Amino acid sequence: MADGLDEAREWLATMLLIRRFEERAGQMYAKNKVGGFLHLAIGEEATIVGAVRAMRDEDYLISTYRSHGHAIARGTDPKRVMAELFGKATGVSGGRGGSMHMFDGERRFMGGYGIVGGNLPLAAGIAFSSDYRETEEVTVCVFGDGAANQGTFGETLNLAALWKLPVVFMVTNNQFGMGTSLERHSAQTDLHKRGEGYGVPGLRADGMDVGDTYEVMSEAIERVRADRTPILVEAVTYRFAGHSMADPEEYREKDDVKEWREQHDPIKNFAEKLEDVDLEALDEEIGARIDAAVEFAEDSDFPTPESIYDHLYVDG
Amino acid sequence: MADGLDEAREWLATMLLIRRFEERAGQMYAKNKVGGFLHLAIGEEATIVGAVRAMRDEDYLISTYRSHGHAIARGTDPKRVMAELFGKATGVSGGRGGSMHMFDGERRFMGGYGIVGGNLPLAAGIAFSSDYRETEEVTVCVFGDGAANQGTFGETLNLAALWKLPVVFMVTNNQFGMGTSLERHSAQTDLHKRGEGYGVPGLRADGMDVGDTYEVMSEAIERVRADRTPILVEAVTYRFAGHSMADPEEYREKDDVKEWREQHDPIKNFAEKLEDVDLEALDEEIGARIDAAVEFAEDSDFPTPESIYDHLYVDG
Amino acid sequence: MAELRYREALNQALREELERDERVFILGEDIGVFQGAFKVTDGLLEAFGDKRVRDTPISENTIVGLGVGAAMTGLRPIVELMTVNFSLLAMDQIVNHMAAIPYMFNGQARVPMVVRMPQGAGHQLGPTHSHCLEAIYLHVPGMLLAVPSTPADAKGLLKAAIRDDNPVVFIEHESLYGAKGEVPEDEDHLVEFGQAAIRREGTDVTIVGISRMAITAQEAAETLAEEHDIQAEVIDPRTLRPLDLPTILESVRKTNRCVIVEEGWPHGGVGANLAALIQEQAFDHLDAPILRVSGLDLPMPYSKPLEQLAFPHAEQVVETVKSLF
Amino acid sequence: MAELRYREALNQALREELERDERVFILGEDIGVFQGAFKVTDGLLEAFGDKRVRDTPISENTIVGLGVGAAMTGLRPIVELMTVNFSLLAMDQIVNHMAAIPYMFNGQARVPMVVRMPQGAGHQLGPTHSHCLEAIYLHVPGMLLAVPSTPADAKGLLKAAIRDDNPVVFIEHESLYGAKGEVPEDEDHLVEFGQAAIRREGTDVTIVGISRMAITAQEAAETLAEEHDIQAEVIDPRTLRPLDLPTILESVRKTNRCVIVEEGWPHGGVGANLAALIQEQAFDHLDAPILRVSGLDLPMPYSKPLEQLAFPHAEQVVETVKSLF
Ligand SMILES: Cc1ncc(C[n+]2csc(CCOP(=O)(O)OP(=O)(O)O)c2C)c(N)n1
Ligand SMILES: Cc1ncc(C[n+]2csc(CCOP(=O)(O)OP(=O)(O)O)c2C)c(N)n1
Ligand SMILES: [Mg+2]
Ligand SMILES: [Mg+2]
Repeated sequence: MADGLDEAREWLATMLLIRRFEERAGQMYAKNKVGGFLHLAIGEEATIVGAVRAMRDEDYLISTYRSHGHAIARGTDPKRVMAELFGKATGVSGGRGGSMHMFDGERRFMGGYGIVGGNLPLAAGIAFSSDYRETEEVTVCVFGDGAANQGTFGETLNLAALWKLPVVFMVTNNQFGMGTSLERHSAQTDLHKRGEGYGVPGLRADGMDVGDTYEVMSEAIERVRADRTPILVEAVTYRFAGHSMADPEEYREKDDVKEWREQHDPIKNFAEKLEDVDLEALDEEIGARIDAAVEFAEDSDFPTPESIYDHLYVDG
Repeated sequence: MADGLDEAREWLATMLLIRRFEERAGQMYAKNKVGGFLHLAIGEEATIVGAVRAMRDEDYLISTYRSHGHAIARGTDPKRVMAELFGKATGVSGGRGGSMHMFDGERRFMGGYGIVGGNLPLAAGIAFSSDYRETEEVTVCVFGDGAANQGTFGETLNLAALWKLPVVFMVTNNQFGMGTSLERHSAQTDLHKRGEGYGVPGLRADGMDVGDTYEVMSEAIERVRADRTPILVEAVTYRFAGHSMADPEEYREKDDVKEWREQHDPIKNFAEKLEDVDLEALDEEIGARIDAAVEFAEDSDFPTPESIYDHLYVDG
Repeated sequence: MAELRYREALNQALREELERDERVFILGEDIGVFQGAFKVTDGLLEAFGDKRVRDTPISENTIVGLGVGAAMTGLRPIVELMTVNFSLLAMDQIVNHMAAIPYMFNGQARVPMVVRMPQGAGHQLGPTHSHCLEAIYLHVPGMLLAVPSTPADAKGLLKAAIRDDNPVVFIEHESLYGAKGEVPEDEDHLVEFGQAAIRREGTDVTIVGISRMAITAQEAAETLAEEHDIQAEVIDPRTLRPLDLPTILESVRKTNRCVIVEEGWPHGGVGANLAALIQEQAFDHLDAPILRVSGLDLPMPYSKPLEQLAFPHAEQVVETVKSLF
Repeated sequence: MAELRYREALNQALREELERDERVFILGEDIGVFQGAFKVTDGLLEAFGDKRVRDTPISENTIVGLGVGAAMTGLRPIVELMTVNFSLLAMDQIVNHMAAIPYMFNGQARVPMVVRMPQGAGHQLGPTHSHCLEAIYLHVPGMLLAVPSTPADAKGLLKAAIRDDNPVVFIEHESLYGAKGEVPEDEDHLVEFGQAAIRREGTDVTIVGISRMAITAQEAAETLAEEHDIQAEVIDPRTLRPLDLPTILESVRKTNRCVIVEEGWPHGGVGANLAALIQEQAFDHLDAPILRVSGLDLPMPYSKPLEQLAFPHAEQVVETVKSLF
């Protein structure tokens, strides 16, 4: 659990910030301000904040196409995340990446990736580099339940265990890969057990509970930091919205979603546990930040046509 | 174990046939009659014969680039295997495939494949087809310890377990992937446990004992036939020769190889267990067959230049 | 004739072939319960059940390989990959297995299967989801390659692909899924592989358009005729393997000028290949160099104004053609 | 100058760069204890230890991706893939990650790494082990591409590749590993990317040879001079990205004829790309079509006589050049 009330309040505030950011991003998508695919993490905020708060500044985070929240939790200004969604030059990836490809090197957020399972090998490489450079850094690699079926999962877990790489593999098990439910895509549905065959021990966290996620991730990260050998953490959660904005959600019962939203909302439930939280005031403050983010995104310029080849190659 | 002495003698004869075939193939390679890479299965004969004899005629076998023995055990005339090594039109693959790409569709030997790990998805497809066509066929998919580190391993095992495909995954654990020993390439060295995380139970066989391999494979194949759900069998063995003919074998101790050859030879040891086996007479008979195979290969024609595009496409 | 969308035409082709031949089945990510990421397989699970229409885990290489194994033993799989970008994960099964097996085993095994996938930019999907990779598939012998640009071709080519005994890579275009067109209702409406379509006749220049760019080429041709008095002949090769080079050459021998329009990257693209072939075989008929209009030589940027710059539009085709006169 | 084999020159480059820069490390299958499938990394494990020279499991996609992650955080990995054929398994990490990351993250991350691998036919390795795939890599923006044909270039280009801040695909040729040549001993001997080498001067025809085919082109040129009184200029581009097109164009403007020789498949090959570029930019200087000599359009057969037919030899180049006169 959080050390103190202030810390807990910060978690709550960050979860709410992510929630409101995602909601607004969805609205901006509906208004055609945002293009492409937009994958929201509504419902999954506890997995994000619980994990990121268990990390040190010098640790590395790497995620998927569903990573606005990861950037924000890591400290990236929501303005720059929103500007990226708008495709503006002031966006975290200069408008080149969009929603699926956020990056903030300064905060060691090593990116969101559009290829399912593509970030696992990269995470192993980052962890390898931490060891090579003889640092204490740990890498946290976030991916989905569906991604656990990609070949990179087995390849990377074996390699990380063999080479004793300091990486925590965190599977955000939201119980669906797009429209395919966990039991329709995985024979073994206890995903934290999937690493055992490769020599990677597993832990399970309640991904709807930021405190539990924090604790399990802290344990994992600190064990990895000490032992320099990987752990697989499964955070069980639920995505309240569609897979992306283009999802009619015919593959699951409306009632299930309703129940999860009502009974298991990670923000509402956590707020109820805390005393002395003025959720309304907090929400207002956050609303103002989001407004500012939208305004910033709106006011920023698109990249110029002349800049189109910038950064493709390093010259000289 | 074998039902009777005749059966046991047939196993012995087939193992010896494979051994002598491989030895002669090596000689032919040294004489430049055979090109490319030549991977011999000397030492691994019990894994081949034990597995193949546990199969029914209608079952499918699929293997790797180390598969002369698989073809021979399945009933392919050694003449046609040797002719393939010579690159002749009479070879099992018409000279197009060579040592690494044998195929005998009539005997449901669905091929040797040069890409490590490449045959696992194919095996799943063949098994899928058996179910689709509502047959009782089982597919046996043979691959190496090194191949268990390819992405296709995890992908295919998950899929096979999820779809309950009738396939036995048989990892011929000869303890090396080229020059990399098992413990240097796999964090989990008990390879039969690797499938558990994917919902595929594992069995282990002594791959130096044709009887034990036969029993374990029979159990696996018949369970799979009945339950229509995959099993992973690890057959622990040792390759007596180099990885291929081009291998100076500096990665392992000469003494280890010597000990394995002397103590664990699957043919010598099995012959000793049988009574009334005239190994010399058998060897002579086999020698004559191999001579005939070489003669056949030697006398056969190369494919004609005009045939070079044959079979690339089906026309009409 | 019925007016259908490209997506519907594909759906109809799948439906009819599933109906016609028991050996045909479809597998892919989210093609069943979810009805397909682009809804091409809409309704098929309900109609044919999960024996014939299979949702798979996210394992591109293995689902293609599974198709290959099934095809080798007598079935006729259709594998859907969600986009061509993800097919890079399946490249080993496509090139080293699907395309090679018939040849390397001397015809003992056949691989009658289709790998379907959409490609293309225009929806701001950014640098991992927007590419056109037909040039990579064109490079590989042992399989056929289709790039339909109209609903009628989508249907007729897909049906022909499913009935073909060779492996076929079938590349659709995301931006065309909603496009409408007349489609023959005949259940045996097939479009033969290796037959280019002349979309517009003309005498002044030949424009060859690949995949969606066949449409862009037509637009450009209209503008050229209306505004610049240039009569362009527009050719859509429809399949790149086999390629109907004779039709293209005949046109170039008449027009003496040629522009090729493709959405993919310029280096080693389809356009380069066509330019090489045309200048080899119609050298004396060329009054000007063969020019290419292609996507820009970079990963596709997300930002809308940049993305719009990064793939060809009719204007650029018009400008390029004009530069030849 | 020292006389070294191509393999030894590469080994020296690796050794010197490992020595020079602590951030450089090598990873790959059997590169350490086994000393490399083709012995290019011979002795490096002993000299540098297993921190710097790492044997990996057989997991092509992941070892390339591991290199990418390490490069993004400041290291300079060299990944060896055993042959280019197996790189098809790593295509996703190469194209969607290695090449795309610098651009898609707007330059915040750099990927200074080298993927080395040999290609080529001639040793009867059959249909899964013999191909030349430089055309596929040429197609992809965001990375550089080298195809050295001599020991000196092998060394100088590899050193330059390791020092470059861009990702580099470095394609060696299996049949050249034993070839000998003079190699500068200077530890800073670099061959700049984007500088073609004129291997032989001539006035009658330009022959461009890719990878090993640069050697074949030279052989052909000698025969043409001796037996047919044709003086060929032979150009080895050495790197395909960046491509030294100006040197090629200058030559073609002088000779007015051009033949491109490559070992890979003909459709969408490097030769097609060069032909397209040359006719675009030197159209008026061409007296004849640009011709290509390439590998045959099929998976490589194992059988020796077929294999020998399936990739180009000097004779075919001679015949092709003669057909231009
Ligand atoms: C290689 C690849 N295949 C398919 C896709 C399309 N796709 C995007 S997200 C997704 C589902 C992933 O599910 P999961 O890993 O559980 O993550 P979630 O979306 O639930 O966060 C799919 C199939 C892709 N982006 N990359
Ligand atoms: C994808 C791929 N990578 C690398 C190779 C080169 N190679 C051939 S065999 C081999 C070792 C395989 O070891 P294992 O699976 O244990 O089989 P074994 O050779 O021991 O029978 C390697 C690395 C290959 N053929 N294919
Ligand atoms: Mg999920
Ligand atoms: Mg082995």
